[in-house]
Amino acid sequence: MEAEPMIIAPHNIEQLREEFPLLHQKVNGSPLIYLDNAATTQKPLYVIESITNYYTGYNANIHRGVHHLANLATDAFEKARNKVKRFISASTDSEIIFTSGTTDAINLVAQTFGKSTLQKGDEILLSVMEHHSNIVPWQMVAESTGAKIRVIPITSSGEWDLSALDTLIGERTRIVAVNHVSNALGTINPVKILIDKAHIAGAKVLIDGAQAIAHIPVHVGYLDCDFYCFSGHKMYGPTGTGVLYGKKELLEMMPPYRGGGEMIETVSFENTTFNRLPHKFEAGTPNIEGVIALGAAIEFIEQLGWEWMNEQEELLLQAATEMLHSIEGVKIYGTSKHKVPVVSFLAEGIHPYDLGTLLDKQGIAVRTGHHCTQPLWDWYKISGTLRASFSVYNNLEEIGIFKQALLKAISLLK
Amino acid sequence: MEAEPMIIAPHNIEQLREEFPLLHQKVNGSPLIYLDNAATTQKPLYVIESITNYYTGYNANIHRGVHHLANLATDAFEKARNKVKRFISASTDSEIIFTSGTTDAINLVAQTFGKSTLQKGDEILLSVMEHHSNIVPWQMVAESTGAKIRVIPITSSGEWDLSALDTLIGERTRIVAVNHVSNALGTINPVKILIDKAHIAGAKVLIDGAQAIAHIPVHVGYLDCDFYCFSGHKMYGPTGTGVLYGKKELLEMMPPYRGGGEMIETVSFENTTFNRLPHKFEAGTPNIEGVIALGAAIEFIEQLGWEWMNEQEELLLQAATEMLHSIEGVKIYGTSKHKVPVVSFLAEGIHPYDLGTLLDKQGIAVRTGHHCTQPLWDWYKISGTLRASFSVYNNLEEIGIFKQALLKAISLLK
Amino acid sequence: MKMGIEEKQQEVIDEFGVFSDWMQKYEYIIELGKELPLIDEKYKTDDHLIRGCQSRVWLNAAMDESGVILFTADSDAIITKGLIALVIRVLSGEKPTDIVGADLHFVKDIGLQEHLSPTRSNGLASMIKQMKIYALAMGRLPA
Amino acid sequence: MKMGIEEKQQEVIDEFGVFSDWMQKYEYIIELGKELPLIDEKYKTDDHLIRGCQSRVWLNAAMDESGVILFTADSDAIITKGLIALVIRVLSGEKPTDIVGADLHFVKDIGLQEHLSPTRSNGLASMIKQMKIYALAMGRLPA
Ligand SMILES: Cc1ncc(COP(=O)(O)O)c(C=O)c1O
Ligand SMILES: Cc1ncc(COP(=O)(O)O)c(C=O)c1O
Repeated sequence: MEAEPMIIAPHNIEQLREEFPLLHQKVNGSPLIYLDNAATTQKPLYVIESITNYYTGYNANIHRGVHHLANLATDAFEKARNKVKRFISASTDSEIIFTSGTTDAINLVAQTFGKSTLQKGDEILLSVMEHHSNIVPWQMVAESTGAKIRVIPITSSGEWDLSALDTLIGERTRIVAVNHVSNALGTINPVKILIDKAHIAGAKVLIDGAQAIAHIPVHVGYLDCDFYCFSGHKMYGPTGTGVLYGKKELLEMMPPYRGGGEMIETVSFENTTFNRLPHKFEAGTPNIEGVIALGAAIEFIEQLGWEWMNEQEELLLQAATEMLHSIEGVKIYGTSKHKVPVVSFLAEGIHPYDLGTLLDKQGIAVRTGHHCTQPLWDWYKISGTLRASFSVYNNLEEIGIFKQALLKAISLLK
Repeated sequence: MEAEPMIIAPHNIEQLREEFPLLHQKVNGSPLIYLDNAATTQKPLYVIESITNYYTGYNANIHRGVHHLANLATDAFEKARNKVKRFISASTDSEIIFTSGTTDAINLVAQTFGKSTLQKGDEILLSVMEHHSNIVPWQMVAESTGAKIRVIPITSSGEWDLSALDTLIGERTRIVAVNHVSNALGTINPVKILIDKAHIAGAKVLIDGAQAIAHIPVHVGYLDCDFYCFSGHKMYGPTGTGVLYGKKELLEMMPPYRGGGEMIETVSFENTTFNRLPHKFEAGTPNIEGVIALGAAIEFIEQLGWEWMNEQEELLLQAATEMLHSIEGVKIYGTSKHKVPVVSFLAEGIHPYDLGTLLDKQGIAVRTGHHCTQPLWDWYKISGTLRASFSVYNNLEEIGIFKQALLKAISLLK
Repeated sequence: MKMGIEEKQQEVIDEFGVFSDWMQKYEYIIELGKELPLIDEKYKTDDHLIRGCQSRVWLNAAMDESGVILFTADSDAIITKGLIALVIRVLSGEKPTDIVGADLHFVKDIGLQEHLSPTRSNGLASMIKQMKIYALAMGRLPA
Repeated sequence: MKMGIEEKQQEVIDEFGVFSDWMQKYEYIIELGKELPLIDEKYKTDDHLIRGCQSRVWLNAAMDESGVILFTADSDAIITKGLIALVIRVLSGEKPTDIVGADLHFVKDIGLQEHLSPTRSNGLASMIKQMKIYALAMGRLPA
């Protein structure tokens, strides 16, 4: 098996689609066209089978078990941690904390690092285009510590207004928390510049990588970010999984988050001592199945390879963008040169909900609404958009059908 | 399908075992005998297939989606909530909060209800036999609020010493947090008596039901507990899932726990408002797959029925107890009349690790060590035990083989 | 003679009976959405907004001298508005007790049950719930 | 002549070669566990305890005049103790640099690799790691 790797991710769209059983169905009488990948991706057989294999072969609770199944499960779980480490180029496995998702990971940092270091008047810097999951945790910790939130503005093309940085980052800036890629606009943000500036000012930086992790190579060592968070379900992996990467020296000094089994060294009613990293932050039985399947998802992505994926996704993005431009009255939100294959748009005079409903009637799944970025839409003075988001298994034919469906829906609604 | 229900849980052990593919394997050359069910149960095909069906049929991110798959997934997710509600007889779906496990659920209550109500000098009442997951979260909130922890002692048979209650529950008692069933001893605790006493004193009660939920019918309405917590993976369901039941009026007044998508109503940098129950406590994308599979596990248990399950489990408990009593030098810890099928024991002069290792060599999976209840073993003045824990798919033949294996291991180690 | 809730539902079902595909149905709903008499602007406030919907829905209820409830509503999404128009047509002008007890089977019968899923965030289910709450409250007022 | 690490490993492998099943192997390991010269009681402290094991393992290292490291150890579990005895036999009395560089393939060769899994909590892997850390530290001391 090691010698001749199984082909789990063929470099051919039609063959690749065969690996995703869900895609082959009709919705409301038409073949499904799934363009809601930024909400969650579909799962390849390789990932689904890793779950079945676990439950039919070696399901057991992990760590501290002396029996065979417990050892198999523990080894698989820790191997998955090692795969994550390699995938994002962290320096040690101890820097990889498994969480239930990006939201959980950000809350962990806000409630431990944030709560223990922020003081009244300190500043947390976010951007206008953050997801609610990277806003509300900071609002909560700001409220309890007296810290203030400042916000990086954007330009009309949906990019950070970097000219504002010098007045926004100052000596009171303690934490900068921004997304790597915007889920609402698709913009790939220049996080490296921000990280370096923040570090010069003495602030720590958390990157919300929920939307980056399936689309661009992430190298936490190069980025030099202090924390990096993402979810398994947006990268061909299962729901209920997530990762918090943190620099070891920060994780070491942070107080624990959840208390319970696994994260302790010894417990007595008088005195409890905590376990080493990464276990210190992993209280209770983890999502063993999910973590193992997340490891499988990483293997899947690695086999596809960034080069091939990026090529496909660039084609899709260009085609979708041109297609939308060709329809009168359609406006795209988010027109940065650096984007993942996400297009957010509105058709003049038409409510996104109406358009989304009529697309669904034609088998096309897009997302409508605020996409959990209300402050961004407040800035644009709209209440939301339609968002079509693509994955490697989408193809140009689907974009053609999407166009016809859009035209039909718009003509019905006009 | 509604008319003639599929048989997913036959009332015949051999047929039932066919539903659990993992059981049919050899370990170290001998047929696997899995007696580590208190750590995690194995999963029936019905549960495993519910996961496969989800990922191959209707995987999508839930709530707020206008498209077909999102509606299917949302419906299935919310149906699972309704199944949980029915299963534990809560009064409304809003009282069912999905978490990543028991540990997560207890931390949620400690950090919201606990943190917002405890004051310096207030008391939290636990028992000696609590799992670390029901100790450490309270130690953490005690430390940050100045509350004190008091502890219900036990008798040598492993039961609460109820005579101590009147001096332990007083006007400073705010929270009582105890397990329904001890994972280390198997004792079914008389929680109803404690709940009523606590309520008279004005305290709120959290029941850690991690070990009860797969073995005894739980009726939160009858118990009148304020919170009830359990994990999916200990009840034939998947890892990464758990439930917090809370009385609606308490959940309403509690501050939110994690911030993020889903748990908000509106977000702006100036003012964020929170969503209604149960969503207020479910930030971010939940473990959709896991929750749906937890619903399947509940159907599985309901089809087995408590009567049949309890009969089987009682047989297993009696046989295992007699078997251990018949071996010289073996001592059982936890000898209450009211027990689930769990036996914790030591063989004189033999370290549990040694015995566990030699049992594993013979295909028998038991757990050894402190089982995350160090304070309990401190009380017994030992450092841990071997624990054999049974499920409905275990049979008497396995107990016979277990005996022979034990005798062989003991003779090797003497 | 005035039609009751049941007759009005039947009328809607008959009207939809002539459509052979989703497009015709939606064209009609969209038409209805365009026709819906707008709610008085003064009711388009947060008080009258129905929570948890993707499209915004405002609803107002008033009781006339004869003891029946008159509903007016609006939405910023036209499909939602069309669906609302159907519900209003069926429930508006009825007595509180009839509204509270009504079983709105027509939504399912015309093949739009997907819009009634309580987890669907289009507001139709929430609006019907709100209408029944109004009816319940108004039924208790002295006529 | 004194045997080196490699020869000692080969000796252990040969000894285990005669056993045909796990029972004989474990009988032997248990025998070794019973024989292991105990560690001096004064070293059975938390300082000498190896973390993260199900069984407790105490380890002490001392350098003698000739520049080799002598290990003594104990465990409350007899199988662990027997395994430790094998490792000590192979590594004790060797020079720091040899210990640091040693590849302990014998554990795998005699079919006990399961005890080496870093996630297994029996302490063997942790103990070997700790022995190498001692050797590294002591190798830097003036001889
Ligand atoms: C009594 C008890 N409470 C809490 C827990 C923690 O459950 P989980 O690890 O699923 O969070 C366990 C599981 O070992 C338990 O047995
Ligand atoms: C940019 C961004 N951050 C955070 C999240 C939250 O991720 P999850 O819901 O998996 O916790 C999302 C997902 O919608 C996202 O797109």
